[in-house]
Amino acid sequence: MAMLHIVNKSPFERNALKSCLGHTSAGDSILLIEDAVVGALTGTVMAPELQVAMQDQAVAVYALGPDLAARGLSAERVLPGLQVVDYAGFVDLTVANEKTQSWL
Amino acid sequence: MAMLHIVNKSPFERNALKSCLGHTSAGDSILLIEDAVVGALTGTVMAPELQVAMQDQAVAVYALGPDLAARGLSAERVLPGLQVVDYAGFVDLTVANEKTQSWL
Amino acid sequence: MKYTLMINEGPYQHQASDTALQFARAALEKGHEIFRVFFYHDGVNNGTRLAVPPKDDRMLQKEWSELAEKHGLDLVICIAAAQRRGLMDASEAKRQGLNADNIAAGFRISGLGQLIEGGIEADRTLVFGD
Amino acid sequence: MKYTLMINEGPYQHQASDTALQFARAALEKGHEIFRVFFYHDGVNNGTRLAVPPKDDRMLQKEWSELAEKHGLDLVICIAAAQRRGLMDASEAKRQGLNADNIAAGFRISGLGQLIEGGIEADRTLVFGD
Amino acid sequence: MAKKFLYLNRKAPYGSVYALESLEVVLIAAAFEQEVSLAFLDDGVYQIAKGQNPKAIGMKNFSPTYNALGDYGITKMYVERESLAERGLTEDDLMPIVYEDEDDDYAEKPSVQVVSRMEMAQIMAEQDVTFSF
Amino acid sequence: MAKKFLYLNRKAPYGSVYALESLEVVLIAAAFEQEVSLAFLDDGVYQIAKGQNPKAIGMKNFSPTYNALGDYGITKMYVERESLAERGLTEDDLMPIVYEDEDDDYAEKPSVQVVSRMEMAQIMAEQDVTFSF
Repeated sequence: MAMLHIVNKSPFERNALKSCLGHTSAGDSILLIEDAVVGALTGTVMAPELQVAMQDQAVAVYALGPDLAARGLSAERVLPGLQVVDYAGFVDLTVANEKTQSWL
Repeated sequence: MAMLHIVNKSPFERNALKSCLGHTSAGDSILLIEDAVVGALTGTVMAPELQVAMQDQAVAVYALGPDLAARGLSAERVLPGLQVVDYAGFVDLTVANEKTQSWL
Repeated sequence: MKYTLMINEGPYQHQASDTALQFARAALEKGHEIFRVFFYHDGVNNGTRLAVPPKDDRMLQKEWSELAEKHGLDLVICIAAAQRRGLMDASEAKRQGLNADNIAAGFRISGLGQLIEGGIEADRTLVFGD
Repeated sequence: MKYTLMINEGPYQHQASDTALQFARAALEKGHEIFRVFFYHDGVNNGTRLAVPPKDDRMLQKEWSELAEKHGLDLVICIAAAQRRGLMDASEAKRQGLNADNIAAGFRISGLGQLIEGGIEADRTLVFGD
Repeated sequence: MAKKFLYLNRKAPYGSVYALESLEVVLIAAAFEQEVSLAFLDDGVYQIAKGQNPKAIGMKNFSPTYNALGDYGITKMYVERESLAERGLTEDDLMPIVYEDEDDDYAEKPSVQVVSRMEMAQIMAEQDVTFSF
Repeated sequence: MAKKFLYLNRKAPYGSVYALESLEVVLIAAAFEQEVSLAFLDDGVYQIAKGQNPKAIGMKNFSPTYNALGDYGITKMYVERESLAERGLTEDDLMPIVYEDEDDDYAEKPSVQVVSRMEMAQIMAEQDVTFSF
C-alpha cells in the first residue's frame, strides 16, 4: 500500500517538503512538482535530507522534468538517485502507488 | 529613516520572518500580522531568534492584537518586550516609520 | 484507472490549474478515465467565461472547456465556494437576483457531495493547490 | 498622512483584503487620507458584484464599495490582471465582445500607471498579500 | 465497501480560508457512509485552538463547529504532538472536543487524540483518499 | 523630486504569477521619472536564472524581458549572494543581463549585481517605496 507524496512548494520557502519527509514510510515515493523542483538539485541546503530519505529510508524521490526545464534547471544537476519524469511518468506513478497525498 | 517591516506568514510554515530578520537595520520595527502572529509567543522554536533581534539588534517587534485574539492566542503569552497593537496602533506605526516593506 | 482531480486555486495566480490540466491530458492519452474534476476554494475561478488573457499567453479557462468538450469531462464547481467568490451560472444568478452570470461552457455548479462521491468512485484522487 | 494601499489577493482565500480594509478604516478614523487602493493579481476579484457569501459571513466586496462611497475612495483594479481573471466593467466587456460584466459599484478599471502614481503621490505605500 | 478518508489540515485558520472550507467539506462528508479522520499537523493545530475570537478582524468564529462534529459521527481528530511542541503549545491549548459513544451507553469521550509524528505517518499510510487543503 | 522604488522579488517564477506580474509593473514604472531598483532574494533569484523553458508546462517564457529592461533605463538588479548559495546556484546560473551606458559611450555593462545580505539590507533601507509581490 505504497503512497505517492506530491510536494509543490520550494523547500527554501515553505516547510511542506520537510514535513513530508517526516511522514513517509519505507517504499513510499515523493514527487516534486511546480516550485518544489528547485529542491531536486545538488548542492542546496536541502540536499542532505533528501539523500538520507533516498539512501536510508527507502523512499524514492522524483522530480517533474517540465517544471525543472521551465525554471532553467538542467536534469543533469539533480541529486544522484533522484529520477526525472514527465507528465506521463507522473500518471504512471499514481498508478504504481495505491494512493496519493498532496502536501499543500 | 526607520522602516516598518510587515510580516504576515507563520514562521513555522514560511521563511518570510527569518528572511526579514536577516535584513533589518537597527531602529527598524517588525509588525507581525495575520498568520505571522503565531510567531509572537514564548516557547516556540522561533522565539530565540526574535529575542536576539529585540535585545541585541535594536529591532522593535509588534504583533497585531486582533489577529492574536482570532487565533485564541492570549496577549499575555507573547515574548517579553514584544508589544501588542490594534489597527489604530498599526496605523501609528506606519506614521512613526518613514517607510514600510511587506515580506510576502 | 479512474481519477478524480480537485483543484484549489484559480487560474494564473498559482500553477495548480496548469498542472492539473497537463496531468489530465497525460492520463487521458494513456487511456485512463477522468471521473470528475472538482473546483474548490479559488479554483472556482477557473470556470469563468469572462477572462481575456494576453494573446501570447495560455487561456486556461478555455482549455478546460475544450478538454471537457473533447473527452466528456465532468467539470464541477463547488456552489458554496462559487457564491463567496462571484462565480455564477444563469439559474443561480437568477435565484440570487443578480443581473449577470459568468460561467464558462462545460462547467456545472453543484455541491460538495460531488467531491466526496468523486473520492468514493475514483481509483485515485489527486489534489492540486497552493 | 496620505496612503496608497496595494492588495494582491482575492477576497476570502487570504486575509489580505480583510486586513487592508481594517487598516483603511483605522487610518480614515484617525483623519488620514487614502489616496488610492490598487487591486492587483487576484486582488482584482475583490471588485466583483456577483458574490453572495453566506449570510453570517462578511461580504468583503460590498464593504469596499460602501467604504468607497462613504469616504470617496479611489478603488482601482488593474486592467491587465482583470482581463486574465475575468473581472470586467461594461465598456471593457463590450470592447472584448463579452455578453456580461461583473464589476461592483465604486471600483474602476485602469492601468498599472495608477499604482506607480499612487506610490509617488502617497506619503506611505503599503502592500497586502499572501 | 467504505473507504477511509483523511482530511489533512496543515494551515492556520483566518489567515486563509482553507481551514473553514475544509470544515465545510467534512460536514458534507458526514452524510456519506465512509470512515472519516481529520489530521491536524504543522500550523493546522491552530485550527482547534481554544478561545478563538475573530470578531475584531471581522470574521465569524467557526471553531465551535468542531465541537459539533461528534454529532455527525466524526470522532477521529488526530493532532501531532511535535507540531504542538514546536509552536509552544500543549494539549491544554486545544478545545476539549468530545463525542457521545452510542456503543458505550453514550459515554462522553474525547475526539482529539494527540499522536506522535510516527503515529501520524502510520495514520496517513492507512487511508484510501486524502483531501489536502 | 524622484522617489526611489524597490521591486522586491522573493518568489520563484511559474509556480505562481507574481514574478510575471511584477515584471509587468516594472515595465510600466520605466515610463515614470523615478529611480527603480529590482531586488532578487530568497526564491526570487530563480526569476533571472539562465535557460528557462516553460514550453512543456504550457506557459510563455518571459525571462528575455529582463534583458530588455536596460533599454527602458532600468539597470539596477540586485541579487543576494546568500540566497544563491543556499540554493546551490552561482552567478553563472543567472542570465547575463546588460545595459548600454549612455554616459560612457554606450559601453555594455552588467545590470545584475550580486550583493551580500548585509548590502541588500542597506539597499532596502535606502528606498522610499517598496512594492512586494
